[in-house]
Amino acid sequence: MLREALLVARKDLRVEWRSKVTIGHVAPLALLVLVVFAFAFDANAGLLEFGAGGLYWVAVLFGGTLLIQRAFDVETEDGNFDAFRMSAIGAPSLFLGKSLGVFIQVVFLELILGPGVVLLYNVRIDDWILLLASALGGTLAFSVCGVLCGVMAAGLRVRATLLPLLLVPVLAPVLLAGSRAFETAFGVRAEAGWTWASLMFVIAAVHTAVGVRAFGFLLEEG
Amino acid sequence: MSSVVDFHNVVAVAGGFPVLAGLDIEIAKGEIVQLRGSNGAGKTSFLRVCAGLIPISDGDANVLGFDLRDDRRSPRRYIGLLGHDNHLYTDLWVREHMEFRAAATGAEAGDADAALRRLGVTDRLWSVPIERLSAGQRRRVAIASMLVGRPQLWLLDEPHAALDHEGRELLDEILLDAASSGATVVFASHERDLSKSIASRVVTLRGGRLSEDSGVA
Amino acid sequence: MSEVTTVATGWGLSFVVVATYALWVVGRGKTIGRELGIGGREELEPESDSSKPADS
Amino acid sequence: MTQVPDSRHMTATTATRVLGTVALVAVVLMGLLGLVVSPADVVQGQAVRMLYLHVPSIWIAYGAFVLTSFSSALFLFRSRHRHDGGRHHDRLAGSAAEVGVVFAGVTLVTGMLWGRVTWGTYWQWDARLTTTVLLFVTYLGYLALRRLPADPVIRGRRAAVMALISFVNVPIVHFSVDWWRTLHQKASLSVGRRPEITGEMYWTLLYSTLAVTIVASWLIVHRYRVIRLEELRDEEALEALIASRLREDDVQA
Repeated sequence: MLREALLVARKDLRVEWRSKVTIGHVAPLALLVLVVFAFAFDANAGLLEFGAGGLYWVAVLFGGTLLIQRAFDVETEDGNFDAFRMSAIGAPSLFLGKSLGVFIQVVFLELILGPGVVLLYNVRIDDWILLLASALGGTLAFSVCGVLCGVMAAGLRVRATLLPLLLVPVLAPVLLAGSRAFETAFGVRAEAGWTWASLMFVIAAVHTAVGVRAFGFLLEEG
Repeated sequence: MSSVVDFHNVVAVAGGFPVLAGLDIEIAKGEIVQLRGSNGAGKTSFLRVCAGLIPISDGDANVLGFDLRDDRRSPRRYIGLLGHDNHLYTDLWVREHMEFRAAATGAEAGDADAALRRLGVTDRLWSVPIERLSAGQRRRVAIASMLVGRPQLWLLDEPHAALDHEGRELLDEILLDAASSGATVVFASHERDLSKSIASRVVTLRGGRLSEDSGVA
Repeated sequence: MSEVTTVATGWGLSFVVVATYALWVVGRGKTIGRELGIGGREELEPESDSSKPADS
Repeated sequence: MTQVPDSRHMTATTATRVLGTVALVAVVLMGLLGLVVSPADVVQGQAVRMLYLHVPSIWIAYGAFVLTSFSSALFLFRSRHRHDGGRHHDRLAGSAAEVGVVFAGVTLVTGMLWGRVTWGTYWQWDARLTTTVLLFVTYLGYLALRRLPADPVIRGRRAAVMALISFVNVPIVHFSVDWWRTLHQKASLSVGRRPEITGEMYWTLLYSTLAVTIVASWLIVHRYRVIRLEELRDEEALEALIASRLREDDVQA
């Protein structure tokens, strides 16, 4: 199962490497979102610094949703799901592989957004370990929830609008937890950063379990 | 000779439409069957039902000894399906795509190279994104992806479409080879003259049912 | 808004929401029933009050 | 609910007609009790009357969502053993979710108006209201998924998985929002404490819950039957199509 999952993830990263959609389109867009937030808050340094954690995760959500859309368009544009159904790769492996592929791409996105937040919003990092741990937990949770909702909208005419509608409510706790944890890591809030970080790992674990169990139902026709 | 496909009064529904409406057909091992029929007659659906992709809602269907009512997944690993779509990752290079397909079916990377060569896709094209290939070249890569899995049952939907003359002859040769080595081939095609050369049996579908059957040659 | 108006608005809005939904459900049932050509009986006695929704 | 009307009665049967009448009477009585008979609260004044709608609606919304999840799980994991292929569970899940969304809407409307009187603003980032609004949107998404044209089995499975995802998310949403609101701004929470409800108010609330439950059951039963009718219609259309395919064969062969 692990070998197959790695195979799928490697294929997805290869597709990204050849098409450069994450680096070329999504990352600049997400950076632009950070700039637009500054317009919304009238470039008020205090507000931006205080809200930096939340704004970071909203930008991740925005860019990540586009990534997930892309990850499934790749599969549906030439009927590749049929090839998966016919292949030896099981649904759980496909779920884990797609999640891993999305995870690594979102990490790349965050490697660009992170410095963006630090530089543009003048953020000072107090607690590096908490920051990295919560980024890891949040990204894991985002990836598995995203892939679960992504496959449901895959190939539908309304996928572009349906995916965010399904995904954002599911991710609401992750956004909440991520924002609070980052605020603690940035030193603008003195509480419970680690509780929030662990909550994100719990969310990731729960939805991974659901995905491994349920992905097969979403892949079959009837 | 044991039958590879054995359908009895099969009804299959896809998207609220009865794509098969009581189909009876039996196909033996080693046959090369050409499916004919007008658009919407059920050729594509028949292939997809055989592949276990569309569930049957009535009748009995047996493929490679598996009862499709109980188990639509197990026969798949012995089946190669070439659909209307090519099932290609158009962003990838030809070789990368083939490596992935080979690994996904449990074959070696060397098999992928051999399959590409067999289809006349030369090394020159291996490091080219599939996006930049012509329709005919893509079809060849798609057939190579299927070849790599060494299927026992070949299901091909309009395999000759988009191929040039040389490509068609190549494909016919491959299909004949497969059949003589014990595989069974079912392909849908409109082109009567061309297929006469290799099909051992011509079956015509109409309205989701069997309409004419030339019988086993 | 006074307390009483607010309470009245709340009850009224809720009533309208649930009643609209209930009428929609019943209406949809009737439409499809007619399409299916069943429930001719219903058309003979359209004032079957109890099949009308109850609302809160 | 399992026994679908034998297509003579569309969505009503004698039993549900009785249920409908009971619901109607119960609601009238509920209006009288809640708006006239029961006294105004010492602290909250008239605003307490909003709770007679608000609290039962929350209960119905949550109950309906639990029903949806339970039915969806049965649909996914137990439908093999049923001759209807689990359609019953699918229909139940769909109708319960829709009724749940309606009552979640009622919860939000009454909650906001209650807040207007008690807190002075329509919206406080109160844990319960925030959780409810997230659930509301979650199940709107679920219903959007159900509305998509697709094969009934595929659509049912997709919807059922979404229902399970939403269900495991309910406690996560609940605890995270609760944490969020209790970790700071404790003051704003205590301002909006719900009153201790005793005596006549208590009985009114209990009765309202019963009345609203009856109404919701009536709605779920009828929605279920409408879904059944929709399926009947589709099946009939399918049979006609099969018949026409067979004729097509005869004519041309």
